[in-house]
Amino acid sequence: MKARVTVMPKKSVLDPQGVAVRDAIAHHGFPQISMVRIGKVMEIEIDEAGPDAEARLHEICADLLSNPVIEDYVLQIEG
Amino acid sequence: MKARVTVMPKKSVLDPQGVAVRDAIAHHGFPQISMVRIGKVMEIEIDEAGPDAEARLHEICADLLSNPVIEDYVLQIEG
Amino acid sequence: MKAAVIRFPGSNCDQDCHYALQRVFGISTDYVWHKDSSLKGYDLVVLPGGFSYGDYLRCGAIARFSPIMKAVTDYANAGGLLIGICNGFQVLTESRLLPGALVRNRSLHFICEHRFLRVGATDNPFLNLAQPGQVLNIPIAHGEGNYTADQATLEELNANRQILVRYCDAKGTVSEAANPNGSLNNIAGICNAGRNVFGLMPHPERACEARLGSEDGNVIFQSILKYLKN
Amino acid sequence: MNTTAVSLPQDPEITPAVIAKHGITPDEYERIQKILGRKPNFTELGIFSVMWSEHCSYKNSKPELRKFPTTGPTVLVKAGEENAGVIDVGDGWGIAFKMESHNHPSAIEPFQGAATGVGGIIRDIFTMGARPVFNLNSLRFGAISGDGPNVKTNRRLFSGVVAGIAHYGNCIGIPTIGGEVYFDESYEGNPLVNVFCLGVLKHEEIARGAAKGIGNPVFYVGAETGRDGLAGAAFASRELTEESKQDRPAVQVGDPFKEKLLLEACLELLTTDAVAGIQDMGAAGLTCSTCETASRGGTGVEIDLEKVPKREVGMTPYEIMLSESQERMLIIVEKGKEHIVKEIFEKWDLPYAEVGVVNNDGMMRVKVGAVTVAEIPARQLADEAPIYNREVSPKPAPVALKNLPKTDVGCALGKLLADPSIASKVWVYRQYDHMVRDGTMVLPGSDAAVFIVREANKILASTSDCNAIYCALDPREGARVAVAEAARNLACSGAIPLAVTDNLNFGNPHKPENFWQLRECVEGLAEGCNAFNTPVTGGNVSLYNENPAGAIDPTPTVGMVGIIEDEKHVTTSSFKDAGDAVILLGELGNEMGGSHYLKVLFGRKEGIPPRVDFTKELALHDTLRGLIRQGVVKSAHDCAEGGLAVTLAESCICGKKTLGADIDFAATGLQPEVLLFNESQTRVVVSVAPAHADAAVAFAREKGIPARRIGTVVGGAQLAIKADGAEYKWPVADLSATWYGSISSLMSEA
Ligand SMILES: Nc1ncnc2c1ncn2[C@@H]1O[C@H](COP(=O)(O)OP(=O)(O)O)[C@@H](O)[C@H]1O
Ligand SMILES: [Mg+2]
Repeated sequence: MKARVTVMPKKSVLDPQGVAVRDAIAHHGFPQISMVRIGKVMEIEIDEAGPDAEARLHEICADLLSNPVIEDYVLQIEG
Repeated sequence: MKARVTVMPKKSVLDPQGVAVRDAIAHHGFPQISMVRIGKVMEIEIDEAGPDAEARLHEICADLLSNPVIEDYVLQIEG
Repeated sequence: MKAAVIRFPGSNCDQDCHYALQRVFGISTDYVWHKDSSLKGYDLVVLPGGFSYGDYLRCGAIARFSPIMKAVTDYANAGGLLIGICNGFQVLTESRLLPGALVRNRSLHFICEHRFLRVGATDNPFLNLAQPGQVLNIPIAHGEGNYTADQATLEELNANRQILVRYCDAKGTVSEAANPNGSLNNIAGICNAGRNVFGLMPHPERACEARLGSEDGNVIFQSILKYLKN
Repeated sequence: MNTTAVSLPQDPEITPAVIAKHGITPDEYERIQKILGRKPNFTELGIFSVMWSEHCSYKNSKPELRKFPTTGPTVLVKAGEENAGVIDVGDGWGIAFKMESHNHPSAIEPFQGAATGVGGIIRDIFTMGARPVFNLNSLRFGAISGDGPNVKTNRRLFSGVVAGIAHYGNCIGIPTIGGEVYFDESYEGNPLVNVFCLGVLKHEEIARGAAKGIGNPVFYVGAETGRDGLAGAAFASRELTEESKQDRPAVQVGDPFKEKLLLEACLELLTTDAVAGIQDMGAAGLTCSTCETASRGGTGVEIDLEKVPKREVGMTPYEIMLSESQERMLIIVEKGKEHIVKEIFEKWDLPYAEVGVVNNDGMMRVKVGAVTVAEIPARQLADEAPIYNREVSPKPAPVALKNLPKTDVGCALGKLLADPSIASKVWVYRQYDHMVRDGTMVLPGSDAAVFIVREANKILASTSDCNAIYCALDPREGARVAVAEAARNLACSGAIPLAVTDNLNFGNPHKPENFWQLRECVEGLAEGCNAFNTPVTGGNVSLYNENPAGAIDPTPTVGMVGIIEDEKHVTTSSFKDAGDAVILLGELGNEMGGSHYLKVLFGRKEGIPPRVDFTKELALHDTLRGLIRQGVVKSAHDCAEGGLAVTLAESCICGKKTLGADIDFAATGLQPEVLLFNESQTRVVVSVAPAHADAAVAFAREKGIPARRIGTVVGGAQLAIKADGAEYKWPVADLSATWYGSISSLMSEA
């Protein structure tokens, strides 16, 4: 089984990295870019997934892979 | 216009963060996870994109948002 | 003889480099702002350590697009002496003035401590006063100093004697145990094929006075001085 | 023309429930109405609630803080006058330093909580016009060893806090050169994160946080305002409960890169004549900075929220005024010099905006375009919060130990060295850039950090100390010991103490026992500061540190700064050469109450903690400094947690190379556990070349300090201690592996 977890900073939370990159792109001659937000993406490969794999992945996403205080995650199972 | 750029470490490049996360998940009681690779995802919003926006985004992806020595990127335009 | 220390927003070892060059080695030194575009009249250019542009995205990635970097590239291509320390090394690899890349330390932690370095090639402007195999005690302070390159690049670096310093133990043995960050072949610093551009993660400017624990960084600056005088 | 602030259509109605939710008591609400001569609107209620929170007003602690000595010939700016005090260090140079807590934010989000704590204290320092030169940090967590239910959480908090401090300090380029870390059950769920920053400046460079000059424009500079940390000051002034986690503010995310730019831009601006007043936006953000500058200037300040740079759309005046977004400053600019501000902030690519004006009516007036949304007399808001004299009720005095549990002395030393509170903190400070700015003469790991400030050519030593076990058992004596230990650490490094900053971490002050602890500790600190002639230049009060099991152990952290007159006096705690004589200055001691021996080996926090006699303590420090000036002291290490055995072991292993020692106490008449592990104060272990040993002992005795040669640094592979016919031996390599490796191996466990 393969899974992909995307973790993004919550909308209400400052994303200094995104702001710095937006400014850099603007200096790069592309000032139309109004917003950049930067998150993490994790590609996970699982041997012998087992029936409850998805539920357990959600648990790991919430406990380990994202920080629910400042981030939201999306889990996609890719077969 | 909205775009999403995903930047992943090249398969040939060591991903220390991915290794650490895999080990942490294993300790968390999920040893079946054989591999984790960690990359970045960037959500970009563009005002008044213009006809050559996509081509210019590719340029920025290759020049700035990823380092071709160690990373590959995927650009998705999301309307 | 004149040196320039480039100041990017977020540089934080600029003053330390300036101090070492000007006060310890008596080299007249200017700060050059990242928005400037000329490096005329300099015999040595230093890209200092720090967190240029917050090290956001990748260390050195955004700094590479500062206006001054065009002049830095021209200067280097014309054979000018250029040294990048820590963040400066990262800027050099991002700019492709040096091959390879610097990624997260194997431990994922920032590491600040004194380290031993084994001198490799000395037939270059940066280590001409050192002995091959000499052991230097110079501190490191970085979170992303794990040097990586593909096999072909590594072979080229070796063949051209471009690996100038490697992490080692106190006796000079280059071993896995002496590798602080996971660097390929314990690489701590390399130069370009033209031997005029040197990038290294350790901070020689922090090892110029005995009262701060080590003077082993001096050999680098004195080598540069000797080279420039000839 | 007293206009009245309007209520906005979206404002909630002000009901008793809304008032209570803002932490305002009915009496306080009365007082607000009296000040305004009318009912407050919602924005004004919010403004009062943050300004009158404990965090901003010290309404519970102010009467206590007045007990500190705050004056002295070296004091250039007194505690409380400005954002930080300033002390003269000679040749026209001064130092500004202060400690600040970020306990509650770190409990919620350890990385960002600690990071923004560092950002906040750095702003306090450069607001004074000082260039920040180094940081310290004082940390407390629940247990990270053993099999308690919260060990994993505690490790996560610990590693997150350390990473957050590293992230901010490393990026901004200010070395973190020292601190302390303790682990104790009482901090479970409520870690303490106290951060310290010191900066240097010329006397004439001292900047003031006053809104001076009627008609001067008011500038906002730095990061844009978002909804982060709304009402964080009020949040910090409550207990953390499950419920409070629900309505916690959006977490503030620090941007050290922006702060680095802000720091450089502000210091550059302060070298011009454009600044009439400057104040950082810390707790209570725009609210606090406007009313405090107006109050200090005896003026009024009017701002227009439409002009404030914002990160989010649709922010209400309430949200803008209460936001605690980081990396922002308020600057009162000399009229006609606006262009200088613009030039400098454009150079540094930082947002800036002219948002208001200084006027003469004493009002803090907040407008949105033409509409006034808040109008409050600035002085009353900033300086006339109600002051409470809380009820106190003493805890029972500590009871003397009846019998001392015995153990295998050989193993006990290993267990003590492995205890995370005693073990080397290299796992922590290795993550901090402690060498940037090229001035760290004594790296972390010795008794005090030593830094040479090149600008001023001054060598400073600095330490932070507090043994909270002692404070829990006897708060007054514990606080006295904290000051004595700090001064002793400085003396061991060759320094003369100059001044103190403190961070008072306690539980809910409404509980009389907690308030009694606060009072006792303050009085104890004051006694100590008087004894060592170290005025308190400022600090921070953090109350409401509780978890469901009760309040934390009282933790009055002391940050002390000293000066070293000559480079040659810089001294470290590690043995240097085989053959050197080991000398104990001070008594053998016998006080086991509150010791780590009891806590680490038997899980007992009890007994009467060690007493300190300041006259003797001061005499010891003077003697030690005398010996250091004579040039005979090769190492000096103070005796603290774990007693003589730990002190001796650390001296063997904490240097560049490890060195064994042969120690012989001869006949002491003490039980071996007592001899080796008692924590009596006023003791230092020094090493000197053998030729100097007799003279050093004689010199100390002449000064009335008990002194004896207790052994020799022999090099070799073992530490051997003989006493009363028994002999104990430890391989130095084992001691070293245990001490250096303990925290790192705990932290790499799953
Ligand atoms: N959080 C920390 N950050 C940096 N250095 C630390 C920290 N904690 C402890 N240290 C350093 O470790 C050494 C020992 O600390 P500690 O045992 O508290 O010293 P002491 O008991 O002598 O005050 C000191 O040099 C101290 O500065
Ligand atoms: Mg100690």
